[in-house]
Amino acid sequence: MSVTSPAIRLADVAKRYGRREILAGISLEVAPGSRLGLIGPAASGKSVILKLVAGLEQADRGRVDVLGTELVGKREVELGRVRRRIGMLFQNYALFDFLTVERNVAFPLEQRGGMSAGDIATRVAERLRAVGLAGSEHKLTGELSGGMKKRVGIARATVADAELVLYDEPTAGLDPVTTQKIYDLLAADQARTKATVIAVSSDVVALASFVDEIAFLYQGKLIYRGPAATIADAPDPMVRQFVRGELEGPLEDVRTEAS
Amino acid sequence: MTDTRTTAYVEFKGVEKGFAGKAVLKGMNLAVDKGEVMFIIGTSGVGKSVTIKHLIGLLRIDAGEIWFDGKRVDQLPERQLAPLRKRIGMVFQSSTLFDSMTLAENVALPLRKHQRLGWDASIEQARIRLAQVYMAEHADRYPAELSDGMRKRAAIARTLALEPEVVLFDEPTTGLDPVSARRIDRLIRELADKLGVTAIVVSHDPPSIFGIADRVAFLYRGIVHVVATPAELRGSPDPIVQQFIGGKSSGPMETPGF
Amino acid sequence: MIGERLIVAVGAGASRIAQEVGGILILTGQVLRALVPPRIDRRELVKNLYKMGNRSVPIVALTAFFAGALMILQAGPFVKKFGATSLAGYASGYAVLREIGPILIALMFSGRVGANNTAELATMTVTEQLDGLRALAIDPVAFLVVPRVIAMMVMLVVLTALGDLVALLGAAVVARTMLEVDFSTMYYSIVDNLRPFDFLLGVYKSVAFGAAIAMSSCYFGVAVRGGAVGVGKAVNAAVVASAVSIMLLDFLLTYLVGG
Amino acid sequence: MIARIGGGVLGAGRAARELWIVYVSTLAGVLRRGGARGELVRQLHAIGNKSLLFIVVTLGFIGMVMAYEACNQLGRITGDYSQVGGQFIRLIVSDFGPTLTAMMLATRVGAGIAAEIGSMKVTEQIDALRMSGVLPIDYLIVPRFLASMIMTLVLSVIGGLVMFGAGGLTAEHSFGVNPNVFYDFGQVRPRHLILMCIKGLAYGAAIPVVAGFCGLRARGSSEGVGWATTAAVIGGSFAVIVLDFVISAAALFLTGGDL
Repeated sequence: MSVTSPAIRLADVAKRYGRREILAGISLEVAPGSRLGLIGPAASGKSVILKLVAGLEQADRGRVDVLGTELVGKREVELGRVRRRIGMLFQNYALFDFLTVERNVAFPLEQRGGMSAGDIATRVAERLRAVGLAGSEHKLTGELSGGMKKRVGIARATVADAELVLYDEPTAGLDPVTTQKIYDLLAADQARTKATVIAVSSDVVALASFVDEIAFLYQGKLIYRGPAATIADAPDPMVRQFVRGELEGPLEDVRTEAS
Repeated sequence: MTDTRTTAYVEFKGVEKGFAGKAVLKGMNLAVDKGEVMFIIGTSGVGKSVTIKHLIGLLRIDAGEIWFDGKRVDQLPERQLAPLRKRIGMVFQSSTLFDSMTLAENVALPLRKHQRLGWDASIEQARIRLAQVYMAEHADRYPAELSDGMRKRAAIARTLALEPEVVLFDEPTTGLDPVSARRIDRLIRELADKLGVTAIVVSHDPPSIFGIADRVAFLYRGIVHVVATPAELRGSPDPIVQQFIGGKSSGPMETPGF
Repeated sequence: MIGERLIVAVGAGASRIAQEVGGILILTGQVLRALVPPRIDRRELVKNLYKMGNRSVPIVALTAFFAGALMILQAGPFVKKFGATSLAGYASGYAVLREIGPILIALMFSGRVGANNTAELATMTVTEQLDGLRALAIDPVAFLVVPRVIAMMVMLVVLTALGDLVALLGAAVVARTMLEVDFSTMYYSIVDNLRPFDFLLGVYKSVAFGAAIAMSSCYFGVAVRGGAVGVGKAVNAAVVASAVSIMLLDFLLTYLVGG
Repeated sequence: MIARIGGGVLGAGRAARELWIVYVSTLAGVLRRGGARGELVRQLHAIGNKSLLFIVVTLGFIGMVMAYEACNQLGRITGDYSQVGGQFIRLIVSDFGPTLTAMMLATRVGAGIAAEIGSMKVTEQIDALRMSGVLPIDYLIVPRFLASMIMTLVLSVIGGLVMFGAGGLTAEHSFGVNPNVFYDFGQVRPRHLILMCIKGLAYGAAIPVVAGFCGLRARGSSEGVGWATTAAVIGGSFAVIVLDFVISAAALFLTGGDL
């Protein structure tokens, strides 16, 4: 066990939507600066774990300890203080459609305070250059292509040099080349900030090149966790079947009730 | 250049299409033979889905010609598209099932509308179609209760209900987990082998492309850059093709969707 | 300068309204053409009749009851000042049957059923379900729009007739409790002074209101642009268009027919 | 059946409680001066200017129809039109002005706010706000709450005058009522003006809170936005009717009935 305390610790966390138990007792630890990937069939609770860690959802049972603070039971204002140390890239971008590209990226810094307008402007300009969007500062987010929206989302998630960055399906629906370009951006940023990362994705091959470890979630339980490089040959037969996309195997058709 | 005599079953000749002043297809040519599984691949944002929507008149081309079974179809008025759409089916990326109907009712809809089948007869036919896609036991469930992969299989069953000769697939495996994706691939392959259906599949999913394609058309910068079998594609010296297959971010390839 | 921007804004507004009215008329033409050889999907019609009726009865009944009560509250001072209790029924009944009943019920119907219908159609359009129908060689106007237009028109007429009766009941109850006017006086005051035509005028209006609500509701549903944001804007536009056309039609019908 | 009704009542109870929480949080937000700089001005424009034409048109028609019906009704009994104008403006100030204006605003502004906040919720922009430590109610609902209260009162005055003016034209055109007789403000007492302010502010407060509440509860994707917009229109209109009834009844009670 590393000397420093874990950046994130989930202890026997459970969460249910109506009749369905989405998470049935998840225990998980992530060391500071390390990168964990979450994979699993659709609606297996991957994104819910991200929302719990970001304090956007409350667990029904168990403890959620993020960056040294226990989130379960905290009020919205206290959660706000922890969230400011977390960057999040949402699956469908969640860009503010009433703000320009520049204002979107500047928003976290403006709300956190403690920075002059000048410093914010230079920080935002640097971030937009890093994601190759210099020159699109004054566009409204509605006018951008899917890829460009994704990059604005990345710039906004990383502008405040957060200690923890959460990625929800960062490359959903993108072709292999564009996917790799996105992961290049994520890797460059993580190398710079040494932030702890949790990334959820259904594109296992591309994800494996970005994270150190991968955890496999199935029907609300953490079935396996191991190094990303060897995920295709994982000892667990269900993980192997899932990663290799084999038709026959222990995984049966997963049913999802509408949440 | 365009020869009037055409042997291909489906053919795009010099097709051009632009949106709000931005040209997407710039003189695209493609010939598809009967009973073949033809993949149309390329990066996001290159206009793959747009291409197949022209075949059944959901979009109108700006210039060029589209031929099907020896007849030109790109100028048909809306009223005359119905017969064409019964011979060419389409499965959308978002499955487009009606949430207010069960799977059986969804699949029975085209039968009820076109084959004058009574309610019970069409439901009974629908169950047979659902069995073909291994979804018989979910016939009375509602789409919202099922996973994306299962919804996609039901959508395929509905498209098969009218026994089309050609089926268009718009990114059938995108967003699905690996296992569901391979189940869809197997279904598409079975269509062609068992039912002799011609399948035109828009995709950028390597396991699908190299798993079930007979031939692959590589769409790049508005034209068909190369048409080849998967094996030829893998061995192709073309740096752009190699970058796409390897999924490498560095290389000469432009990615409009990035 | 301000004047110039104002003119441009008014011009843009005017052209947008003209485009919308044009769109609604085109859709009306398509609906009528789909009715000529009546190929209506009976199951869709029945499903919509049930759904729209069942969903709007409670809200329309409550609205009508309050409308009746409000009319008595307005007539109250008259009755008190001139001691004309025998006129209470007539005063409130007149306004309810000819004006307030049909307008308020149509507004609530437009809000409850019209907005929901627009939202449903807009969601189907945005998720490519209309293209899905076209790909199955099924005409979306004949299959989806026509049954909904008929169902909405039939339902509004039925609800207006029922609503008027509930409104009179509301008036009688408030008259009894607040103004000590007993039920029999109210009954005779209504029956003696009001002519059947007063009731029929309200029903004629509800036919016109029904058509206006149905056509604008369906048009904005089918003509939606953009994702979830577009759905919100479409519903907003449909509700506004319905409200304006209800007032316009009420004015025309009152002047031309209301003699 | 009982379960359904029970469920409905329970659901309504929970919704009412949550709505009350949103209302209280909005008031708290006002004290904390929530909302970005300049947002109040933007909302005043969004709610005020954009609704001006809509209110003038709709209330103009209502004014004409009400005057026409009042004269028509009186014609059947006394034929003495001397009191019509005076009573009409008294009713407009004490009730129809604010109430009908608010009914229209509930349609236009309520649907607009719910559509905007609803689409932000389903595209996860609300979660993005919370990630920057921002309280959504402070940032989104407070500016709309203040702007709506101010604008509902202002538009009630404008709407009331438009109704009165249009009514006068109709009375003169169709029934030959002399404008000097019709435009008689003598009957308007200070208490009527107070009543108008109370109603205008009450409606102006209720509409954005109900709409914001519905928007924040939107779930799913585009159909969630549709639901939110529909619920806001119905909730807003219904709140206006109930508030009107409660305030009018209370005024009637306090003033011993000679309102």
